[in-house]
Amino acid sequence: MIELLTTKYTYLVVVALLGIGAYVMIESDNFVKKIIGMNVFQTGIFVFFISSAFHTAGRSPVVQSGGGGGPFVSPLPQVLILTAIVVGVSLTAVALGLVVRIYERYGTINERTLEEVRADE
Amino acid sequence: MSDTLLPLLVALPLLGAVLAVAAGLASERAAAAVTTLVLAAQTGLAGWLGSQAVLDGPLSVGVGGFVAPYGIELVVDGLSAAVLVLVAVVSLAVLAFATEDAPGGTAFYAQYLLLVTGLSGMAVTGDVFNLYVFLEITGLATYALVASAGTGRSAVSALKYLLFGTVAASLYLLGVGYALMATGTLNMADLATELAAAGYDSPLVLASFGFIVVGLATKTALFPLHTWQPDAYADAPDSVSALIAALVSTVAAYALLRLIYTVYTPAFFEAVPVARDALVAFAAVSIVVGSVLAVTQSEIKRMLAYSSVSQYGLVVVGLAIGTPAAVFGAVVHLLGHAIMKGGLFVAAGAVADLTGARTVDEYAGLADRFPVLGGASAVLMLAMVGVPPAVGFAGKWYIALGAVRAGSWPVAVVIFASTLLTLAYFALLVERMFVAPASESVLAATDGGRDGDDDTDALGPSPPSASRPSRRALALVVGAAVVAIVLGVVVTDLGTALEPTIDTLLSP
Amino acid sequence: MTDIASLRPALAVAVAAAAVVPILVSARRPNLREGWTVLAAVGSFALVASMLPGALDGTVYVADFGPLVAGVEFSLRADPLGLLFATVASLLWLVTSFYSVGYMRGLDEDDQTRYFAAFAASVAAALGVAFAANLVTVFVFYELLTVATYPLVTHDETPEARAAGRKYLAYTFGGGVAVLAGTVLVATMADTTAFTAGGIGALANADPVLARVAFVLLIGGFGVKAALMPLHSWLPDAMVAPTPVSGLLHAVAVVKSGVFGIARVVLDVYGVDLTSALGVGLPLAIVAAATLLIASVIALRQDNLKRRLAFSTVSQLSYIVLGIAVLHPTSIVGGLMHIPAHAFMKLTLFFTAGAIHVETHTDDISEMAGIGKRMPLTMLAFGVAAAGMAGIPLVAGFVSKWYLLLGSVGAGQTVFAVALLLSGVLNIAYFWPVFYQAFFESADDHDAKPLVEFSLGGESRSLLPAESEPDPGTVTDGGHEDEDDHHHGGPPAGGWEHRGWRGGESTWFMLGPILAAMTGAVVLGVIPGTAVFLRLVKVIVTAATGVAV
Amino acid sequence: MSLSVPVAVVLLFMLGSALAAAVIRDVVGSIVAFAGYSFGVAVLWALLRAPDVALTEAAVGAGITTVLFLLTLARTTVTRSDRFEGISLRSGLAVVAIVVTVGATVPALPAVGDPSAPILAGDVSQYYLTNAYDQTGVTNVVTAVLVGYRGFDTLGEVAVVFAAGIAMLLVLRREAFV
Repeated sequence: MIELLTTKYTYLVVVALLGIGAYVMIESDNFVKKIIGMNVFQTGIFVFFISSAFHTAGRSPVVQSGGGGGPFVSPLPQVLILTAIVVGVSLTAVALGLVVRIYERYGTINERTLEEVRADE
Repeated sequence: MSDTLLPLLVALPLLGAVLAVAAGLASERAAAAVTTLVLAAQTGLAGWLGSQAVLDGPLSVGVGGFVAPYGIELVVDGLSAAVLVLVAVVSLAVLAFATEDAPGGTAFYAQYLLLVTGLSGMAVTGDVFNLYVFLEITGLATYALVASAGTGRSAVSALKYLLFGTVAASLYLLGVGYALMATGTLNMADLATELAAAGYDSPLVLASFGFIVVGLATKTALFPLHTWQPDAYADAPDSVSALIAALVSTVAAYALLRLIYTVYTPAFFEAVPVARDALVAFAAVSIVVGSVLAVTQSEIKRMLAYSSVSQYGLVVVGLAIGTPAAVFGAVVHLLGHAIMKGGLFVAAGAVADLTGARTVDEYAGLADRFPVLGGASAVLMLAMVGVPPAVGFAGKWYIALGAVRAGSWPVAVVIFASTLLTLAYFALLVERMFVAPASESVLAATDGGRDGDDDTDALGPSPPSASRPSRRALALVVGAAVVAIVLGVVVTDLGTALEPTIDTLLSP
Repeated sequence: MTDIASLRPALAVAVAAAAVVPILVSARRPNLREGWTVLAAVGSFALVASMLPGALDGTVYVADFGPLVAGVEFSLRADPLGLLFATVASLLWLVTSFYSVGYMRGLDEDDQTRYFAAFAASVAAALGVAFAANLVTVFVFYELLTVATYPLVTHDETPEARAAGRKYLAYTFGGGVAVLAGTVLVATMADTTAFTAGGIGALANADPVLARVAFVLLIGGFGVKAALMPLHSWLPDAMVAPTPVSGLLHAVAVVKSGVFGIARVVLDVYGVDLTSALGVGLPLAIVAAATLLIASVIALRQDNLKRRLAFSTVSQLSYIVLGIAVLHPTSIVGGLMHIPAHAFMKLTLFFTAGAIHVETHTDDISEMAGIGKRMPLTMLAFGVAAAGMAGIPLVAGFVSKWYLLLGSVGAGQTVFAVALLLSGVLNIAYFWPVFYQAFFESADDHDAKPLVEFSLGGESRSLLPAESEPDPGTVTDGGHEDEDDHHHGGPPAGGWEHRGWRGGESTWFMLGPILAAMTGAVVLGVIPGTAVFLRLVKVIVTAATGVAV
Repeated sequence: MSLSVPVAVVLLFMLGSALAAAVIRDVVGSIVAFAGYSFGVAVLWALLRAPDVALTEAAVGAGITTVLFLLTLARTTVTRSDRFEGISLRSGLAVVAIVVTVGATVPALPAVGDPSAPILAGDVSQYYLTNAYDQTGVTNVVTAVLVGYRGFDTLGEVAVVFAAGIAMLLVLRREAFV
């Protein structure tokens, strides 16, 4: 257990972040908070990738010709996450746009209130 | 030489979306025209490249001259060719209906093309992370198109879909992360060898498989991960329902097939039989529960949506069983379901435009008033039930044959029973349409009606204006019915065309 | 046997199927529409008949259309067994076409176009079942037959008809699923589903348990349409359909497609020897024997004439199944011979029931006292056909039952012979009262029927409505007011009027077909060897069992 | 690398702020906590030698996303509350399911910073490090891979942003386009 804590620490945090994200998405009845939960969930996965790229003695991957100057951390997961972050923010933007739309329509961003409003429709 | 044109399959609709926005500055009709032209070109391109892939073997290219596994590889084999052509043809066909049914607007057309971009990208990519990117493009476009109905209801459904879809895609991404962690590579072909080297029973490989399957199964809408889907289908504009019901889950299921057999390979199932059994059981439950839920629906579009839950269960059962016959059956049913379900959603949209009828009860007497529309819908429904010689039968035959050959008896029973389960909800609708007294909305849509005792003019202004189905919608529904039958008749030719691909996929 | 490539089997199916289009197109011109029906019926009968001489000489016409699914050809093959069924179906379709015109117009029914179109489609599917060269092709047409007959069952569009339609779909599609499952099993075990006289060789080497399961699935699946008990209950309910439908489809085409399927499975898929070796023939024979007895007893209790006929059908179909299941060459001859025999007789009976309905709106036997005065020719035909059903000589039923008896005794299964004789008695018991009612009783002095009402000795009472009551049922021509009220039949005040023997009782559109079908039944009974069917049956049995009968 | 003090502190800060964002019912408070969390993530990535990603996360995650959240609040409604979220059976089960399934794989993961892990030692990463400069002329391998080797992903990324923009038009400015 101690060994787990000292060598796999970021992954343990990832597990916690995924749990927290899922919890908020299910538990909160406020759409904005659900979207916060979604973001926490996603960044949890990003942390997973970036941790996997880490090299204890590595430097950030800025190289000279022929790849000298290492060792480096792996550039690949970092590239993926750069893309994924942009995807994530795009999704967040659209989700929030939908929330605004729902508010314009129903006057609420609360899931439970919304259900009551729609039941009266 | 045609290899180098593969990126065009993605670039063309993407560029088209930009062009559509530009044209939209001039007029909305210009945007629609650009969209039509782009999709026609896409159909031609997909058809040409697809036929090349089927005739001369798989095409592949490293984008930008960077070779796999370092660059991103695009691959078109028989299977992706079939999906590409399906995407292009269906989106072009549904566009004909969308231009008269959907909210329209430049943004709508641009988003429509972006959806095609995402779907085509998913079909052609040979890289698991690249697949994630296209999965998200597809997702974003779909959420927006669902919400384009403009109603509050559609916005809520779209948001629900977005939350589910994002979690699903994130789980897929997590699965990719595990695979990357185990192998250090992202190229599908490369992953296949590296995963074998890492050992199929390694916890990392198992976790990657589990997360990828759960993620894609959510996108495919298998029970119990389907809960976003009925709302999304029901609340989207009718043409969008037709488009996404025909394509979005279909391509997700294709991705599942692609990953299972190209990346994990049949050897994975050999090494970890419990993975296969779990997937089969999961899908079998989906078949049964989806049908039961479909029977309990009163709204047509929701019924069709739950029907999809059940039908994709059948597809996934086929691909999980993994004998050549079953996998071919899954592919046939995947393509056939897209055609049939797309046609049925167009029919539902046309009926709603015509009569305002949206529930099973309101469909009563429909076929008497609109015999061609009703007849073609009935053909599609019976095809879905699996009445030969339509394509629904062909898919079911191969999947069942595969299940029996594999000796999976309980699954075989579920597959056979699925006929009756499907019948349970479609027979009800056929009966309403053909042999029940006309409902008020149907009566209102026609002048007086045969019985003549209801003076429909007295019912006041009825929402629908047209008294006959639009020619385009009618052509689409009839066309879908014809294609569903023709596809069933030529299924062996399809089998010959896809045989090398499936053999390659399933060779250990 | 020599196979000859020929489009004729396919054309026979295609002509009937293609008729759907002109029928739908000429919806507004009834005479033209019915012209198409008759034309198609003549055409497909001519095509079928043209293949008969060849079939007797051992020529088989085959139309091959390439693969349907991998390893299975979509192929139509006019072998003797197929021709037997096809000849019956197409010939009787022609007869029924005329009758349909009389019946539908006589009742001024709605949706006549849909009716005639679905009818043509049903016959096309039945012919497809007859000519299908393998199990998968049979399945294709078997399912299409279900679909095509559905609109006919629900024709009335009443809640009752819709309920019957639902039941019909559930039962027959359920049967279809079983057939499909059995077919898949056979395809897996034998790598082929093509019919082979004497059975598919590879099946003999298959796992016997699987082979039995497949047998049960196939027989169970076809047994639904063949109305084997306990899978029969859709059939009596389906009697809400118009009478020509009950007559041709629910006595000839649809139910016979089930029986025919069983014959195919026993003779051409498993073969007599393997069926016997697997020990599945005897249970099937027991089910059939039980069905024929129980259904006869139930028939006794039915007052509605069409329902009584329906249970009679259930019973008679089991004769055929029993004959096949006994697995003795002679009994198989009897069973197969009963396919045309029963078809002609039962069609006659249904036609008479329909004629009574059209002319007098009477459906219940208890209201038919003395109706022989009103409809003498019709009821005479009824009597002849009923006699044949009971197995009285000179009518078709006698010939087939004779072979059945011989076969059962020959196979050493005398118990089935006893069942057959007992059922003959029951047949008389449920048909005789009808005939007796019609000719020997009158509306104002009639005996209660002891076997129906269980009041021994009977009692005399009058059926006539009280004089003061205005009678809604006195409708012999002109429209009828209310379809749902089926108690408006029965004799008019003052009893049935007397009509002559020269056709005054009805239109020749109905009388002609009735007499034609009756004549067919008699011809089959008097000169079975000259009429083509018995020769055909003997060719079939010789090929299937290797024993010349 | 075994756990260093700065990393431990950042991780704890992340966990704390994420938890705060989760349980605070007050939406504004939750957004503030989330912004803090994003900032923590950015710092963690800087510590893990991913400066480009850290910078993007600081700008996009902590910056743009927070602004978007606040803009949304401005256009909708602010729910103030001084209570905390509860826990239901549904969310409890989901959390347990995720923690158990993902947690079960943690022991099998290579240790953080283990140079022999396939991602680091694998052919693909090493190929990038060795050849990126020669083939693309860019010293930052992350950039080289982003726009070169995996340029197609980046095209897709652009498409995502484009799609999001169009989506906003469809969702919010519908009236202007119909």
